[in-house]
Amino acid sequence: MADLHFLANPARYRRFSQRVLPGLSIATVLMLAVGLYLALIQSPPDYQQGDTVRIMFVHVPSAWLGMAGYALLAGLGASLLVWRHPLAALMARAAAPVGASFTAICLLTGALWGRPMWGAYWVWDARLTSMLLLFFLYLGHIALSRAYDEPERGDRAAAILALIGVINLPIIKFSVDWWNTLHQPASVARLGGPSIHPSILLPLLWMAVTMFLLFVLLVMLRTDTEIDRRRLDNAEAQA
Amino acid sequence: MIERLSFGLATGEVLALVGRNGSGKTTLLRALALLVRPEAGAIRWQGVDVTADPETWRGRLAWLGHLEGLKGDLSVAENLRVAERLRGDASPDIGRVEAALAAFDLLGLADRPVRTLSAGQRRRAALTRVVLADAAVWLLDEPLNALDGPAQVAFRVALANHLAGGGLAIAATHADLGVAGGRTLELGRAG
Amino acid sequence: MIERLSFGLATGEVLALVGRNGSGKTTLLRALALLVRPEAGAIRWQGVDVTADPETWRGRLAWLGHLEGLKGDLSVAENLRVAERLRGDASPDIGRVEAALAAFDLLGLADRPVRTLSAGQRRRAALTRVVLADAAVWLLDEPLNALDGPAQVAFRVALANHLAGGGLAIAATHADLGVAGGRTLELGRAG
Amino acid sequence: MSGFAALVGRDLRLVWRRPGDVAVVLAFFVVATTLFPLGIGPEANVLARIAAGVLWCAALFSALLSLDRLFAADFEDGTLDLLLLAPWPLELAALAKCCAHWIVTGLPLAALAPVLGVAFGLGPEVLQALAVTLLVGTPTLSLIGGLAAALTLGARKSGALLALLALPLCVPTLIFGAGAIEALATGGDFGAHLAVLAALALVALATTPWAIAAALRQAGE
Amino acid sequence: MSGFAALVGRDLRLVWRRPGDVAVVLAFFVVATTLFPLGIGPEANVLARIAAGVLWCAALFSALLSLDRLFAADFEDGTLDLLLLAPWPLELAALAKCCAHWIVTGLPLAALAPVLGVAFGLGPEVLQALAVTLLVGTPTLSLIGGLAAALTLGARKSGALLALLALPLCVPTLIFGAGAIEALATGGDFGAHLAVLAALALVALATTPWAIAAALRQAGE
Ligand code: HEM
Ligand SMILES: Nc1ncnc2c1ncn2[C@@H]1O[C@H](COP(=O)(O)OP(=O)(O)OP(=O)(O)O)[C@@H](O)[C@H]1O
Ligand SMILES: Nc1ncnc2c1ncn2[C@@H]1O[C@H](COP(=O)(O)OP(=O)(O)OP(=O)(O)O)[C@@H](O)[C@H]1O
Ligand SMILES: [Mg+2]
Ligand SMILES: [Mg+2]
Repeated sequence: MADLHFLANPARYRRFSQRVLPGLSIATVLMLAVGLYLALIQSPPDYQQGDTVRIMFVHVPSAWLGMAGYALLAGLGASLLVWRHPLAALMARAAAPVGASFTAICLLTGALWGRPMWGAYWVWDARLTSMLLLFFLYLGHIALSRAYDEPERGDRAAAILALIGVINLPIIKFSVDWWNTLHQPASVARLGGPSIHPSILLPLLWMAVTMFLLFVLLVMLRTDTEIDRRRLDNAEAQA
Repeated sequence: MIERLSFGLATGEVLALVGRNGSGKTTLLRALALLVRPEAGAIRWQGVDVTADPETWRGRLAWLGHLEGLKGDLSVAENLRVAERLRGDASPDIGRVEAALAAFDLLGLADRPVRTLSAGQRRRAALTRVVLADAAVWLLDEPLNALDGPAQVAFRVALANHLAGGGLAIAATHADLGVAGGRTLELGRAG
Repeated sequence: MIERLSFGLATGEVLALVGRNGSGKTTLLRALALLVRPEAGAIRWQGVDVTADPETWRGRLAWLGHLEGLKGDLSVAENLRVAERLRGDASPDIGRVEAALAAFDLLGLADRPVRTLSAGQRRRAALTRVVLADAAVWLLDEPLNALDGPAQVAFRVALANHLAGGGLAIAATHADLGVAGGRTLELGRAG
Repeated sequence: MSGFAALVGRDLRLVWRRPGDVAVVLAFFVVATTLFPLGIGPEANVLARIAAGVLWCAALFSALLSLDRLFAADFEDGTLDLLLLAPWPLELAALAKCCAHWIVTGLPLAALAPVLGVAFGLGPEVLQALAVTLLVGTPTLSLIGGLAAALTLGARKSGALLALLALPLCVPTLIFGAGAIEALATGGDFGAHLAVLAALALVALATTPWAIAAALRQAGE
Repeated sequence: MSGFAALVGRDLRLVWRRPGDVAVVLAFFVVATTLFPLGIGPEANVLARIAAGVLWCAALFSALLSLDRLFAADFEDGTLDLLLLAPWPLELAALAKCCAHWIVTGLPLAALAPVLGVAFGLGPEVLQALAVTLLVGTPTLSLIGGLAAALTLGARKSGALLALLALPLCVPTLIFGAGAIEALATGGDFGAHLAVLAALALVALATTPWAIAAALRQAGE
C-alpha cells in the first residue's frame, strides 16, 4: 500500500483516475473480445466435459478475484483505521460489491457447471462451502457499511470487520476442509491433475488477466461514483 | 400517586403545571390523555366524562411528550404529513404547513432528515406538529425544553394564537410559560 | 461544522456555551471529551496536546451528557458506586457520597431504582455523579434541563464550590448558569 | 381507512429509505439455513430429508428477528403515543403495521426459499410447494410475531423474550407448513395441509389485531 | 483491574435483578431445539443423527439473541460514554462485558444442553461430550458475538445484522463443536477437535477485545 499513499487524497486520486480510466477501459474491452474468442471458439472442447469446460474460463478467475477482493478490503480497512486515508473508505465501499459479485459469479458458474458434472447444482463440499462463507463475509461487510446514518461510521465499522474477517478466512477454509474430509471422502471428480493442457491454460490465463483488469476498472469507476456521492451528501448537509 | 386534585378550564385558558421534580406533572398529563388509567377521578369535557367516548376526546387533543415522536429517517415535512394523515386529516393544506414551519424558523430544514437535527431543532419540529393538529386541547410536557431564545418567543406566539382562537392548553413546565392570563397549578410533594 | 473557534480557560473559571439550536454546542463538548475526533484543531492542557495522552485527560474529566448514563435497574447509590469504581476509584468515601446526595436532596431516594425516578430526579442523580468524580474539568450539556427551582440552586452551589476549589467547567446551556465570574462563548449560525 | 393506508405507506417508505434492512433479513435467512449442513454434516440424503423442516424453521427465525423492532421504534421515539391518540381504532393501526411487515419480509422469504432448497437437493415440485406454503403461512407469522412484539414492548432483552412468546404460538403453522411438503413427498394430502395453513392465517387475522391493540395500550401506560 | 471487576460485577448484578432475562434465553434454547423434531418429524434414527448439530446451532442462535443488547443498553442510556471516558483501557472493559455475558449464558447453556440431548436419544458419553464442547466453545461465541454487537451499535435493525456478521465468523467453532461429538460417535479423534476448539477460543481472546474497543470508540463518535 505504501506506494499508493500519494493517492490517499481523493482529489489527487481523481486526477490519476481520469488519466488512467480511458486507456484501461479500452484495454479491458479489447482483451475481453480476444479472451471470449479464445475461450469460446478457439479452444477445443474437453474430451470428457465437452463444451461445458468453457465455464471454467469465467469460473476460475472469478474465484481468484473473489478471494483477492477480500484481501483488498482488509488492506483498505487497515489504511483507513491506521492512516485514516479518506480514499480508503470510499474505495472499500466501491470494492466490496465488486468482490461480492465475482464471488457470486464463481458460485453461480460453479453451480451451473455442477449440474452436468455432478448431477446436482450444489454439494456441501469444502471448497464450495468456504466460498459460500466468503460470500457471506462480503454481505456482512456491505450491510454493515450501509447500516449507519453517518456513512463514515459505517466505513470504520466495516473496516474493523474486514480485518477480523481476513484473520478468520484461513481458519474458515481450514476448518471447512477438515469438516468435509471427516465425513465424506472426495467424491467430487475434478478436472485436470497437476498439468493442464496448454490449449486450455492459455485462454484461462488470458481470461484471468482480463478479469483482473475488469475488476480494477469496476472498482475505479465505482470509487469515482462514491467520491461524487460523498461530496453531494456533504454539500446537502451544508445547505 | 397524585391525590386530591381538581381543576376546570374555560376556553382560551392555559394551565401551567408546576411543582418539584417528581411531583407528578408528567403522570397527570398522561392521565389526561388517557394514556394511563387513573385509579380514581374523572375528566369531563363540557360536563361529559371523556372515558365514555375516548376516540372523540383523542380527536380533540394535540400531544407533545418528553419524546418528540418524529421518525429520524423521514424529513421534517414528511413527518408532519404522516402525523396529519394519522390524525385522519387526508390532505393537509400546504399553505398552513408552510406558515407553521415558518413560524418556528424551520423552512430551511423542512427537507432534512430529522435524525440530523439538534435537540432544539427537533423540539421545534414537534411543536409545529402540535400547531398543525388544529386541536382544541394542547397537552405539552416541558414545551420550552431545549428551545433557544427566538424559538421560545415563537412558541409563546403560537400558544397565544391558539388561546385567542378559543383553544385551551395544559403544560408541565419548570420555566415561565410567559403567556398573559395563564393559570398555574402547583403539584405538591416529592423533590 | 464548527469553524474558527479558540478559547482558553484559567482554573476557577466556567465557560457557558450558548447559541442557537444546532449551533454546535453538543458537538463541541463531545470533541473536548475526545468522543468525536475534530477534523482540525487542538485541545491543550497546560500547553500539552491532550490527544497525546488521552487516558490522563479522561481521568481529569467529569461528563454529563444529554443522556444521564444511569442504569434503571440499579438504585441511585449503586449507580454512583459503580461509576466511581469505573473511574478507577476503588472505595469511595461514604461520607462524601452522603454529602453529595444530601446536596441534591436525594438522600431519601438513594435506594430507589433509577427507573422509577422522574426526569428531574434522574438529572440530579447524574449531577451527583459529576460532583463525586472529583475531576478538574466538568463538561456539562444543558445541566439545568428538567431541574426544579431548589435543584437549580443546589447545582449552582456545587458549581461554585468546584470553581472555588480550582476546578474549571464548560457547560452548554440555554438558561442562565447564574454563577459569578462566568465567561460566555456564543456559537454562531444555525437556528 | 386513510390512516391505515398512511401507516402502511409510512412503514414501506421507511423501509424504502433503507433497503438494506430487508436485505439483511434475507441474508440472515440464507446464512442460518447454511449453518445446518455445517452442523449436521454434508450427507445429501440426510439433508434432503430435513430440508423442509430446516427451511421453515429458518424462515420462522428470520421473521421473528425482523419483528423485534416492529413497534419498538415507534415506542422509543414517541410515535406510539401519537398512534394511541389517533382518533381511529388502534386495531387498524396494528393490522397496518403487520401488513407492512409481511410485505417486506414474508413475501421475499417465500420467493427466496426455493432457491435455497436447491442446495439441499430438493426437486422442482417440492420447491414449488415450499414457496406456496410459505406464502400462505408467513402472514400468520407476521401477525403472531407482531403480537409478541407488542407484548414485549418496554421489556428488556426483548429479542429472546419475543422469540419465546412467539415460537410456541407459531408451532401449528410450522407443523402444517413443513407437514404439507412432507405430505407431498410421501404421497399424503398436500391440499388438506394447505387448507389448514390458510385457516390458521384467518384465525390469526381475526384475533391478533385486537390482542395487539390491547398490548399496545398497556405498553403506553 | 478494579474497573474490570466492577464492570463484571455490575453486569452480573443487573442480571441478578432480572433473573428472567437469563431464563428467557435458556427457554428460547429449549423451544428452538424442540421445534426441529416438530418440523422434521419424529423418526428416532434421523433425530439422533442430527442431534449434536441441532443443539449446537440452537446454542449459537441463543447466544446471539441475547447478545444484541450487550452494548446497546449502555449505548442508549449514556453509560458507554462513561466507559469511553474511564481512565483505563477500553479493551479491558470489552473483555469484562463478554466475560459477564459468558457467565450468564454460555455456562448455563452448556449445563442445559445434555438435558435436552436426552430427548434426542443420545447416550451418556455423548451427552458429556456435548457439555464439554459447549463449555470450551461458548467463550468464542461470546467474544465474536460481542464484536458483532459492538460493530452494529447505533445501526438500525441490529438484531438481524448482528447475526449476519457473527454467524460466518462462528462457523469454525460450530464445525469443530458439532464435529467433536460426531467424532466420538464415529470413532474419530475427539481430543483433536477439542484442542482446535480451545485454540479458536484463544485466537478470539487475543484479537476480539481490540476490535471491540475500536468499534465502541467509533460508535461513540
Ligand atoms: C458452486 C460450485 C463451485 C464453487 C463455489 C467453486 C469454487 C471454486 C474455487 C474457490 C476455486 C479456486 C480454487 C483455487 O484456485 O484455490 C475453483 C477452481 C476450480 N473449479 Fe470450482 N467451484 C464450483 C464448482 C465447480 C465445478 C462443478 C467444477 C467442474 C467440475 C469446477 C472446477 C474447477 C476447476 C477446474 C478449478 C480450477 C483448477 C483448480 O484449482 O483445481 N468447480 N472453484
Ligand atoms: N415507572 C415508575 N414506577 C414507580 N414510580 C414512578 C415511575 N415513574 C415515575 N414514578 C414516580 O412518580 C412520581 C411522579 O413522576 P413524574 O414523572 O410525573 O414527575 P414530574 O412532575 O413530571 O417530574 P419532573 O419535573 O422531574 O419531570 C415521581 O415520584 C416518580 O418517582
Ligand atoms: N448526525 C448528524 N448528522 C448531520 N448533522 C448533524 C448530526 N447531528 C447534529 N447535526 C447538525 O450539527 C449541528 C450542531 O448540532 P448540535 O447538536 O451540536 O447543536 P446544539 O448547539 O447542541 O443545539 P441544541 O441547542 O438544539 O441542543 C446542527 O446543525 C445539527 O443539525
Ligand atoms: Mg416530567
Ligand atoms: Mg445540544
